[in-house]
Order: sequence, then structure tokens, then C-alpha cells
Amino acid sequence: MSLTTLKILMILITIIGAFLVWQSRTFRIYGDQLGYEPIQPINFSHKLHAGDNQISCLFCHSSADKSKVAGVPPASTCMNCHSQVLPDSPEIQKITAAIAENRPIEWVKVNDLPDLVAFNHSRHVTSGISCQTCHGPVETMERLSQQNAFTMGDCVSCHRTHREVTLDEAGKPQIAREQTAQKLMASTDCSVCHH
Amino acid sequence: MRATEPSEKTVRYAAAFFDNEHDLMAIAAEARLRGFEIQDVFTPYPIHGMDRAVGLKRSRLGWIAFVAGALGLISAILLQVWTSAYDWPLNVGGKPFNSFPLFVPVMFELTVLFSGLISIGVLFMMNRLWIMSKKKIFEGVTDDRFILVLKQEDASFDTEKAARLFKKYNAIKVMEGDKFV
Amino acid sequence: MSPNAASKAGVAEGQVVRLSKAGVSIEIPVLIQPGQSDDCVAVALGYGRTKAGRVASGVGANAYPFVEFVDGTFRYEAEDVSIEPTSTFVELAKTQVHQSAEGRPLIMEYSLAEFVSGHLHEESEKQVDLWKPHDFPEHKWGMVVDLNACVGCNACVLSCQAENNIPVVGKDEVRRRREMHWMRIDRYYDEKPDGVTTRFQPMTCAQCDNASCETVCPVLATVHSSEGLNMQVYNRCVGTRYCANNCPFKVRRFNWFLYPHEDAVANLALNPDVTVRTRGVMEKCTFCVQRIEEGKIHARNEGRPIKDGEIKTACQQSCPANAITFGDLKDPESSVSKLRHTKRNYVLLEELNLRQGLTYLGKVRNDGETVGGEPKNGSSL
Amino acid sequence: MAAVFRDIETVREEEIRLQSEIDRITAHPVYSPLREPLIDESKACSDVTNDISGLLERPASKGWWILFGLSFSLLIAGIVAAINTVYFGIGTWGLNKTVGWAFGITNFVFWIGIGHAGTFISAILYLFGQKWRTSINRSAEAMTLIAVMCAGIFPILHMGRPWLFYWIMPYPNTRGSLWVNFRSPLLWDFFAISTYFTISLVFWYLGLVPDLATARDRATNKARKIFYTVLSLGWNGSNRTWSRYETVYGVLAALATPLVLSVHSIVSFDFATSLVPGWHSTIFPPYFVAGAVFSGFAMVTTLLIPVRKVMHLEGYITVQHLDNMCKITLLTGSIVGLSYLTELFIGFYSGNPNEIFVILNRMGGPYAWAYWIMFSCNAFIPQLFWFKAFRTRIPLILSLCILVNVGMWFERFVIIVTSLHRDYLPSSWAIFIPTLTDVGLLVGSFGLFFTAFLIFLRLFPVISMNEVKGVLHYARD
Repeated sequence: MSLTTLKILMILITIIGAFLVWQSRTFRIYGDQLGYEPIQPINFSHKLHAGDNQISCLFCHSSADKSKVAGVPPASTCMNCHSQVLPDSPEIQKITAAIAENRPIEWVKVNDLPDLVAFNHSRHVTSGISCQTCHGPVETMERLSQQNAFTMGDCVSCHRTHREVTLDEAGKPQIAREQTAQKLMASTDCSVCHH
Repeated sequence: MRATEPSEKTVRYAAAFFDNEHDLMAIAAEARLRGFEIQDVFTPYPIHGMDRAVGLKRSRLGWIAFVAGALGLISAILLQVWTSAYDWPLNVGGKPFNSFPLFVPVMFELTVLFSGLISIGVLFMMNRLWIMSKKKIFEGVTDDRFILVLKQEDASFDTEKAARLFKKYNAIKVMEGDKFV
Repeated sequence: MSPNAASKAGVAEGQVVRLSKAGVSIEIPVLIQPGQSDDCVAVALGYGRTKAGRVASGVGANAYPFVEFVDGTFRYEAEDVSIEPTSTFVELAKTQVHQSAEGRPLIMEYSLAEFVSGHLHEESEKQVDLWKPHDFPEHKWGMVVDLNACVGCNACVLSCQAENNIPVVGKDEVRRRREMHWMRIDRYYDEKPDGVTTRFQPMTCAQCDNASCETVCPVLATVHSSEGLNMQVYNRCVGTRYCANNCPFKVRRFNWFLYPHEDAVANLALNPDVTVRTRGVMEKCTFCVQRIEEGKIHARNEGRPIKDGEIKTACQQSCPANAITFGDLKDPESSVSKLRHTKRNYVLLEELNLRQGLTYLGKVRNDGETVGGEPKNGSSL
Repeated sequence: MAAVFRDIETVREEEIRLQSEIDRITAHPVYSPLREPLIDESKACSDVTNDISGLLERPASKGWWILFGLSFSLLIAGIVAAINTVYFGIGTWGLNKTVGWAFGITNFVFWIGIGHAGTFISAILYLFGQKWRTSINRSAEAMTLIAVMCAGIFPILHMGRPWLFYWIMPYPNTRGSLWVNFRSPLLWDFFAISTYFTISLVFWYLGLVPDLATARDRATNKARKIFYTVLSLGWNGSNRTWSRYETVYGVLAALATPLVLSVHSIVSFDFATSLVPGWHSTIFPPYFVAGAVFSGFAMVTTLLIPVRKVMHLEGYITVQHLDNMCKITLLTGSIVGLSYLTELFIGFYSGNPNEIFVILNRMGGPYAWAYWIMFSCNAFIPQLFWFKAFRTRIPLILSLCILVNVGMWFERFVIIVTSLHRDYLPSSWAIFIPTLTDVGLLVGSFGLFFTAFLIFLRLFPVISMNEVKGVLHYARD
């Protein structure tokens, strides 16, 4: 009797354990923001701009290759085109209004790292890491959502695999290709990000 | 599971109660030598030599403990060397990635832990000691009664002979029953 | 107040005395300062303010009433001031309470003759390692502090405090010996027959290659980088304080409480490149790793190697005497490598074989000696 | 006729052969008649059951409630101090930048040390066949478990961020699988203490199962019946079970013996592997182990003297038991004293100025009073146990043992604080002054210890009945 119960118990434990192992691929830890897709003040479509119209990311996020932060474009950047293109659309009117009132548009930050991590966009963009590596297929998104859990493991595994980046003669980075020029190492030292 | 393990099927038994260990040991020895089949003996405390009297072989638990300890040792070595030197080697205080002498304390602890826990777990399993256990418990066995239980399932059980034997060793009480679980 | 003056006036350290002269009087506690003239008491100006915000208002006593305007100039000395001891005692907030080096060879000093002769200190014995040291493929950061140049002005301490968002913990916590300075200037007095000699030693994390702090951290919150830095990862630290115990230089600082950063305006003064530490974690000098990383990123974005002197630590940048040199020890041409090979270079507590990244240049003291018949003043190096 | 006789003859021969075989099998060892009986001679098995189980069945005495109230109020003080620590931070302790460990780790090492007696008694004395251990091992093991619990609180509480204590366990994680530092003595501590606690717990529980079965069989009240039925795991005293039980008990004793020696050795590595002068010492492991057994035995004696008095167990815990414990205290105390002298000798002999300074600073520095309390309580006072008068007069034993406990607490305090407060650079020298929170935690740990011990006395048989029954006839048959 007791032995039977014991057997049943062990089978149950095995099933539960197998279920947990199976579920672990989609396991979410506390604070994981994967899939975060806030409603923005302006119904801006990355799909339309970056996807259909093939506008380069750096056209708007112009400091991504120069600075720590990629930068959210000011309203005036929008108006470069939209003073001519669809100036009467209600969404564009919001931008016009913001400029008129001299206030910034309150975009909601989607991809965020905790303050204990220092991430430098320029180093990654300059070494030829595409924006989509971390931000996902932005050019297909109507509304932006977080496509990467941004765990330390993600950063570290990338830093481990892309150990060597070489520059070709034009100074353009080529990942993991034998070229001349200088060798650049992606370090896994803690102090690279945590300082 | 060992062959001598009391089976779960119904067994008719005869139990004799004694008030000291010497009578029990002597009757157990004599009953066995006279061809009775001893189901088990029950005592309030472990009695040295009782295994010999009822003809029980040495337990193999010692070996199980040894194997479990070796398992613990190996897992400790693998865990420490793999995490420190292969999975993510980090320069800690200038020491080599595989700082083997510094891994000895944890190796020792895990050896002891595995060995102890597994051997006690096996003990509980082999003796089916667990919370929902529904084993036959004789009255007074946890106080001061020493009990001999003989199997009487087959025809060869000689009731008269058994009664003579019980009397010889001053059995306080004799009882019979079915279904020994 | 000098020790002699204090015993003459019958006051002890921390005792509040009343200084008075012709209707002006202030009450301030005594600090005994070896080396001070016996006939003279020094009072710091600039305290006792009334409108200086929550930090400085009402702190200390105003000594300006003693300043006289005579002959078109301010006279910062006042004569015939009487000192009256009171029965009040104050516990002074000091970052260093033991003033003697106990005869330990912490600060190397050489006479001019020794310096000229070139025999400075015994060449250290060959250190033996039980294992092969790790190599540093790209850089190996190092710092050399010239004790000859250091005047003990504390500019490095302050710039470090500002650069690294180090909390200012206040008088009470300093009294409990919990100041948070990552860098400090150790000061020892030597009583000599002809007076008192004071020695300074700027001290910060020495970034030891065989760091005793790293080995003992259970959670790998402090490990060594591939560039020879002793990294402290605040967000991994659980705060066992074992590393601080095991640090022979006692340069690690623990966040005893949650030092608040609530003032939104004041927070604008924080350095965004440096994490603000929470309660219960250890922190220490990083050789301004945020500047190193920034320098490396600049150089790499431009596809060129880092130039010597391009990366400056905050303490180095603010040192008025250029006593601090920082750079890459892998580069034999860097100024820090060159200084390492001078005779005056020495390693503090070398017997512990910690292999520090921070070394010192010993102090040459010219006590009025003459070399080659010519009297020389000061030291040239 | 002859054939019948011959048959009878054969049967008789057969009987004689059988009888001699039985005698051979059932022969039991002969004990020396010179030995004094371990337990009061008038006790029989059922007396043991009645005496020990009866204690659990009667309502708690007034004395128990008074002691419980006292201990519990100490525990409350400790809980308040712990909440204060966790809520405001370690800054509520008297620590500073130089002295990073003081009361917390002192208490930790002290309690771990106390926890060494139980397993020493149950494992090492078991392997050495010391039958007198049976009267005291149950309570000593319970004391071990409680002391290890008291100790285990401190490494967690002394962390800056105690809620992250699980980071010292190696588990796969999302940080690129950042593991733990297996080179850190604190990690070894974690493994050593958790293993020690686990093994001690199963060891204690294993010994307890037959006695819980006794309590189960005697229980009349329903709640007690369920409690003991669940815990006794259907124990029925079968010889097959006993046989394996004895094997496992032996295995556990054999495992626990090196474990006892290892735990305090590993705790001593916290100090011995560091480079703080006064900590960095190869003598620490044996010295700590001896000190641990020393303080543990003193604590067991301190606890058992009132227990035997109040619970009327003089027949089980005789003066001879106390005498034996005093002898072990004397032995380990002498080892500790010898270690002190060795430490002094090696310190001076090393010629290392830092080492010499630490010794002189301990003897004459700001904490000299602590050093001399430690020296006199641990090295001199136990030497009084050479005299039989001190080993047999109960008030004397009790007072000496309490002094030993005081001395052993100060030993850890001296090692930790006097070494740290003046180390390599005089510029960082500092003084440690305990705060109310520090004292609250120390007092609270005693509160927890006594409260848990008093609960143990009410819930579990205080003396191992099955083992005592086994030695009742010792020296009597």
C-alpha cells in the first residue's frame, strides 16, 4: 500500500518536474519586460517609416553612432518632412501643437536598462552591430514593443560570441571576418558595463 | 528489495511476547534451528546478536552510503571545476581558474551530504518508514515487550511444538492473527 | 594647538575653550596638532555661518571678529587672546585617529645624500608565485604617486568624491569612522628632537593583481578585469564586508545606510556615468573606470590606439602638483611605466606579494644638507 | 530396544548440539564487574518509558513557564534588533570601515562552536563505544541543532543586503550564468553549515524515531497522537528495521565524525586564509575544533544540570555523567590553553613585526580586558577540573561551565576585533563600540536558544529511551 502510494508520488514528481523543465524555456523572471508595448502619445509607425519608406534608423536617432544614447528625435526632426508631407493629418497636428507650445512630446520609453548598467550605443553601432540585434525587427512594428528581455545573459553571450570585429580598409567594421586593420575585442569584464 | 522482505500478502502468524531480550534471543535461535520460519522479531531497542539469532545477513547499506558519497564527491568536483574554469572563468585574486586545492572543502561537504541523505533515504524506503505507513504495531513493543513472530502459513507449522517452545521461554502472551502486513 | 600649548593651558583634545579678546569671544573645541607652534593657536575661518543652507548653517564658530583691518590690510593674526577652558567636551569628527606610523616602513624617505648616492632601498627579493600569473592582453592600468610632489592638499579626495557620486555622510558617521572617501591622504607625525615631521601618503585602492579582497567574496562581486583592474560590481554585492576586512590598505567603503538622493536638483550634480550605490554594498576606487571605458570607446570608434595621458583619473586631473601619474603599464613608453622603473619607486607592504597597480615614489627630504659643497633647497624630483 | 535407546541417544546428542549452538548464538559480552552502572540500578524498561514519556504527558510545570517567559522575552529583544538591522541597515551596528565584523561573526562562531558538542557526543563517542553517552546524546543533539540555527541567522543578518543571501548558492541564472566563488571561505561556510545542519538533523531524527513511536503508543490525546504518528513513520520495532537502522546509524556516525572536525576547521578558514595579522594562522583549525568541543561540552553541562534537577532525571544523568563531561571539558580546555601558548610562541618566533604587534596589542591594547577574560576563563579555570571535588559538586560544575562559555565568547571576540581594529596601516586604526542593536542580537540569540530548547523539552523525549533501555543491564548482568 505504502509502496504503491510512493510510486504514484514519484511518478507525480517526475511529471511535475518534466513540466517545469518544459516550461522553463518560457520562464519569466521578475522585472522581465519582454513584449512591453506601451501606447505612445502619437501613433507613430516604425513599419511605415523604417520599413516601407526605408528611412535609416540613424536619420532620426542621429546620436546612436556618436553617443551613449541613441536619442529620441526632437519634434523638429519630424517636421523636416512633415511640414510638407501630410501636414494636416491629426497625428501630425499633435506635433505641430507641441512645437507651437514649445513642449516636448512625451514619448514612453520602451527599451530601458537599469541604472546599474552602462550601455554605449556608439560603440555597438560603430562596430557594425545592427540595431535589430537588440531591438528586434523594428521596421515591421506598427507600435514599438520590447523584443529582447535584456538580461545580463543576453549581453554576455553576445560579447562572448562576437569576440572579434575587424575593420576593412574603408574603416567599416566587419564582424568576425579576417581583414587587416585593428582587432577589437568585446570584453566580458564586469566593469565594461557596471561602473 | 531483498528476498527476505516480509511480503505484503496475507500471512497467518503466531506472535509470542517476552519480557526480556535473553529469552527472545534464545527462542529466536532455537525456533530457527528447529525449522520454524521466523517472520520477524520486534524489540524496544536494538539487540546485539539478534541478526545472528534470526539468521539475518549483513545489510548492504554501508555500500550504498559509499557509492552515494562517491557520487557527491564527483558532483562537487564537476560543479566546481566546470563553473570556475570552463563555464565562466574569472580572474579571482590572481588565482588559477582551476584552483583545485580551494575546492576541497566543498568536495568534502558534498560527499558527506550525499552519503548521509541518500543512505537514510534508502533506509526509510527499504523499511517503508514514512508518514502514511500502516504497519502492524504490537502492543508494548515500544515500551518493554520483546516479540517473536512465526509464520504459520504452510502445513509444516507445528502448533504444539511452537506452544512448547513458547512455554519453555516463559512467553507472557501468545497471539495469532491473519494478514501480517 | 600644539601638544605643549595644550598641556600648558590644561586642555585636552575635544574640550571646548573660550577664546576672548577685548569684547570678542568665541567657543570652539581644541584640536591638538603636532608641529604647531607652542605660542600660537590657529582657528579656521569661514565657519559659524548663518545663511549657508542645511549643510553649513550654524556649523562651528565665526572667527572673523578677531580679524582686524589695520593699515589697509586685513590682519589675520590677533595678539593677547586669552584661552579659558570650559567643562564641555565635543567628540571631534576625524578621519584618522592614530597619528603615528608605529615605526612601520610605510612612507619611504631618503636624505638628499642617499638620493644622490643612488642607494635608496634594498632591492626587493624575487617574489615567488605558486601559480602562473594571469596575463593582461590589451592594457594593464597602473598609477604612480610621487610622495615628493604631494603636498597633502586633499584636492584628489574632493575630486574623487565629486566624480564618483560618493555620499557625504556627515559628522556623526565620521565620528563612527564611517567616512566614505574612496581616496584619502594618510598623515603621520614623527616626533623628532628638532620638531615634528609630517608625512603624507595619498591612498586609494591599489588594484592588486593578487587581490586578497577578491578571493574571499562568495558571490564574485569583486573580480579582476583583463586590464588589471580590481572591479567592484555594486549590483552583485551582498555586503558580507569580508573584502574590507581582508584589505590591508582599508580602502573599501561600505554603505552602512541608504544615503538618500531625494533632492531632484542636487541629483543633477551626480555623475551619470557612475552608479549610485544602494545600502549594504561595498564600494571603492575603480581607477575611474568610467573614464577608462569612455577613453577606450573614443579611441576605438576612431579606430586608433589609446594615447598615453589621454585617460586621466579624477584625482590625477585635479592634483595641483602633478603627483599622480596614471597610464598603461603594458606600454613601455608610457610615463607611468617609466616612473615605475625609477629608483624611488616602491611598493607598499611588498611582503604581502599583492602586486599592486598603485606604487609610490619615495620622498627625498633635504634637511639642510649640502651635497658637493652647494646647499640645496627642496628636492628636484 | 537398543535401537530405541540409540535413537534417544541421538536425539539427546542432537538436543545438546542444538543447545550449544543456541548458547553460542545468544552469548552476550561480559562486562567488567568493576564498572559502576550507568543508570540508577532499580530502573527497568517500563520505568524508563514511564519516566521519560511521562514528562511529555504531564502539563508543563510552573518553572518551565517562568523560564520560557524569560527566554521568550530575550527572543523578542533579538527580533526587535533584527528588524532594526534589516530595516535601517548594518549601520545600526557598531561597525566601522576598519572593523567590518564584530558581534555578528563572534556570535556566529560562538554558536557554531556550541553546536559541536551534540554531534561529538552522538558520533564520536558512539564510534568509541562510550555507553554513557546514551543519557545525554538526545538533548545534546537537540542543542546542536538549535545552536546551529542560532549561528545560521548571523551570517545572513550581517549581510548588507540579507534578502539576497541566496546569491551564495550556485544555481543557473540569467546573468550569463554567473556562478559563485568557490574559493571563498564564506562559501565553504555555507556548504559546511548547511551540510552539518542537515546531517545533524537526520541523525537526531533517526535516533528519535523509535522514541517518537513510544510517545505515539502512549498518546491518549488526539492531537498528540497525530503529531507522533506522523513523526514516528510507522515504526514498529522490527528487527529487520533495527538491523538496517543500526547500520545507517553507524554510517552517519562515521560521516558525522569528520564532519564535526571539518565544520569548525572551515569556520576557522574564514580567518586562517585571510591576510589579517592575528587571523592568518595555521594553528586555527585544530584550535577552533578543540575550542568548539570545549564550549559545547560546557554548554551541554550548563543545560543538563538544571534539566536533571527540574525534571527529576538524576537517575539517568548521574554525577558520573557530569564527571565524564567535565573530563572532556578539561581535555579540550587544555588543548585550547596549549593553543594560546602556541599562538604566542609562534607569533614571537615568526619575527614578523605585524604578528608581534597583534599579540602585544591583545595583551595590552584597548581590548586587553577581553583578552584576559578569555585567557583566564578558558586556559586557567578548566584546570580546576583536575580535582575530583570540582567534577562532582554540581554548583561548582555549573559555575565553571558558565565561565567557560563566557570565556569562549570572548575568545571569538578577541580574535575578530583585536585583529581587525589595528592592522597594517595605522591611519585606519579604529575602535569598535557595540550598539544596543549589537547587544540585542546577542541577547536575542540566547533567547532563541533557550526558547527552542525549552520547546524541545516539551515535545520530544529528552533522553533517548531506546538507547538507555539497551544499556540498563550494563554492568549488571
